[in-house]
Amino acid sequence: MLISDYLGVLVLFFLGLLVGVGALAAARFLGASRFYPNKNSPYECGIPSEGAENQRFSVKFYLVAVSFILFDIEAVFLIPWAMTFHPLLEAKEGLYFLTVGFVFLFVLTLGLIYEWRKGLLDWNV
Amino acid sequence: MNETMIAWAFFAGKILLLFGLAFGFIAPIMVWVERRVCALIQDRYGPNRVGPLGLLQTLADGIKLLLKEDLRPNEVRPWFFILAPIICVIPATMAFAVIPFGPPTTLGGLFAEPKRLQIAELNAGFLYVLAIGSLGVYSIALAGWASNNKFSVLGSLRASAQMISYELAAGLALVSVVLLSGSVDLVKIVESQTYLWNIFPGFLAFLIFLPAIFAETNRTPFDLPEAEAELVVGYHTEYSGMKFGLFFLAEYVNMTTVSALAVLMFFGGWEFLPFLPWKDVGVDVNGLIPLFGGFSLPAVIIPFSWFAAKVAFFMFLFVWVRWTVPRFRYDQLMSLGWKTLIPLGIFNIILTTAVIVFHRMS
Amino acid sequence: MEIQQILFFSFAALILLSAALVALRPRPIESAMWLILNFFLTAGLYILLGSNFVSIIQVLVYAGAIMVLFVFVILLLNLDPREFGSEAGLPWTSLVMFIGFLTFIVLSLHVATPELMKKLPEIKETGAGVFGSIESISMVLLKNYVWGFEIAGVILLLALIGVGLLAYRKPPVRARAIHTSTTDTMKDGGAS
Amino acid sequence: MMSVPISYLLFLSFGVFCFGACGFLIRKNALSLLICLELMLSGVNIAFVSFSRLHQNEAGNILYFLVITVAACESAVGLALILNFFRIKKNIRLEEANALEG
Repeated sequence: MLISDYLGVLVLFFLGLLVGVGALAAARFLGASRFYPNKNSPYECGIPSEGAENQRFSVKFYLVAVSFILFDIEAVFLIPWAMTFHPLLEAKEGLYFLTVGFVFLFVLTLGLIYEWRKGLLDWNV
Repeated sequence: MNETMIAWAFFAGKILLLFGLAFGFIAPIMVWVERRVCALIQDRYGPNRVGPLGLLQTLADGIKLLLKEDLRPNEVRPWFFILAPIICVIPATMAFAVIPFGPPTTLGGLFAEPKRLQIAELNAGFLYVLAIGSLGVYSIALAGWASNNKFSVLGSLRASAQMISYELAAGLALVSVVLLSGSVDLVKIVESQTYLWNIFPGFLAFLIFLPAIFAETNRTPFDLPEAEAELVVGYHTEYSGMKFGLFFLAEYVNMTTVSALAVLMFFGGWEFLPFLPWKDVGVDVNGLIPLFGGFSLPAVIIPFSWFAAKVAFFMFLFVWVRWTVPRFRYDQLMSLGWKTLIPLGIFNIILTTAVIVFHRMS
Repeated sequence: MEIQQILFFSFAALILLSAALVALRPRPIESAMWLILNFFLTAGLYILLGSNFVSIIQVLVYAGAIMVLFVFVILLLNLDPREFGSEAGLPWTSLVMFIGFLTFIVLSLHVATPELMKKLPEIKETGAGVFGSIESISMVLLKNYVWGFEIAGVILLLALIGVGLLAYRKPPVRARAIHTSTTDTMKDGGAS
Repeated sequence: MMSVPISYLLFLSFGVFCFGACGFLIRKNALSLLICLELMLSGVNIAFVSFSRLHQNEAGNILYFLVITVAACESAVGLALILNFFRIKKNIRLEEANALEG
């Protein structure tokens, strides 16, 4: 039975939800309430908030995220490849396996080299 | 009791054991261990007043967190601010569904055939842990965005960029484990290293994996997002009371999960010693250990305890490193991830295939 | 009704609900959060369909990578409402929703034929394992669809180059010499 | 296992796709637009995986992999375009993307 294997995942999801919501609800009911307005001011090391609140950040972070998703998908494709290693080696098709995988890894490496040469990986320029 | 009842009881028992251990035992004990070890390294006493050796300190802290006022600063985005800590706990809880904590066993003859000590037997194995682990980024990103504070946003951007970079490195290291073991199923991976632990052919992979798990759990030397000297405490600057407590709890649960993953992937899981598995020592995992008074325990408790000891060692390593290794600078962190670990990961995959093919040919 | 049918209908209802919320919530972050939920529910649907590996990849890639990128950009731009622009007016919205509904009806009528109303067959073993398992999908991918496998790598490389050309700006010389902060804003530090 | 007809799955797929398409047409900010595009691709994926299940053939599942590859590339390049648009216009309102208007 396939679906029952996932029952544990579902149970754990609800347990996690229970812990999260339960702890916050308990804190809400049990917690002290000695409120004064300054408690709710944004944290700024004690001084009033300065500067633009919605400042923009470096586009470098975006480049990191893009590199991550593209390489992540390549890693996801490498896992099926790695899974077939032993069966294909048994079937005496090791050469085919190596060619396919190394071409893919070569393309992956080209991407990495491109990023490196272009300076996308240098953080602090 | 008929068979279905036993099966359900077994299922519930597995969940209760892991869930109880992670939230009720490991996380509180680790908080205490962390403070005591820190004190030991810094030549202080550490918490020693509440209970024997200060062991009840965590309980006291928990009660304190519960009794704190539930603050919600004016500038925050209301729903997402509460959502972030909840999202943080859920993946941490879900991630250990596929972690096996002992060999498949009949529990001393209770079952006709060996059953796995694993909450969910998924086909995709450790990929599930990676998938669920990658969701931790959301809680951090949301926490920063919802706080609407410049320290929080910068801290969460840093934390998420760091987590995703090192997740990639960990993924590449694990591809070579799949090459070595020929499976993604954690039980099969452990069975494939009965004699030869993956740490020997996959030492390079482990060298990539270790910093990656440190960075993924945002622990020193990679705790840049929290860098209290420059960013207050990063993404949870605005969080206090129990909301902060949930982030804190999830960090320790995540540490447990990744430590267990490292043990299962590279250190033979519950096996005794490299080249010397339990069955060569004479321990039958399906047998019983007689105790006094006619009682007996399933022998699977021995490999389980051994596995727990290995995980505990890794947890200790986390604490030890935290108080001895200085923090990286952010550009060093990024260049370690992208310019060292990831090229090394690709090289390692090629090396591993070459080693296995060479081994087969000879 | 069997348990699988109940599960299917509840998943389907939730998927449609979250899809509607993705399309209609005003702020991008809300759309993104509902879309993440939608992807999770879709992963659940794939489990019901027996495609285990696909469901894990759905969570790993869609929810864990692609949506992270969206959330990242939302975080990075940190927009306030006037930068989103106004929403479309009610006439246009209702017209579009009406046409969308008509399209849905037409498409649905097209597949509501008796031979497509038969129940799905039982899951079988394929050559290399149960249908939808990682073993089976890997084997077929590597054996029969190896060009797809290679071309996926090339597409990703091209996307990487595209993003490199679009988003990367050479840092100003001033920044390279003295300034080592990571908080250069896009307004002055990023653009040259 | 799953005792529903293929047409129900296709209804679901069409539903998700149509919601995505409607969202694509009514939204006026570029980020929501891309999010709706992802929703459309997700609707297509449901159809692929369902057909794969119908014919007990892995081809649909493999097509799913290629679709997510394309979806990732599309969102990466699309978001890079949005960032560039933002750099020039200081907002992401699509009404302002009118430089080509005659």
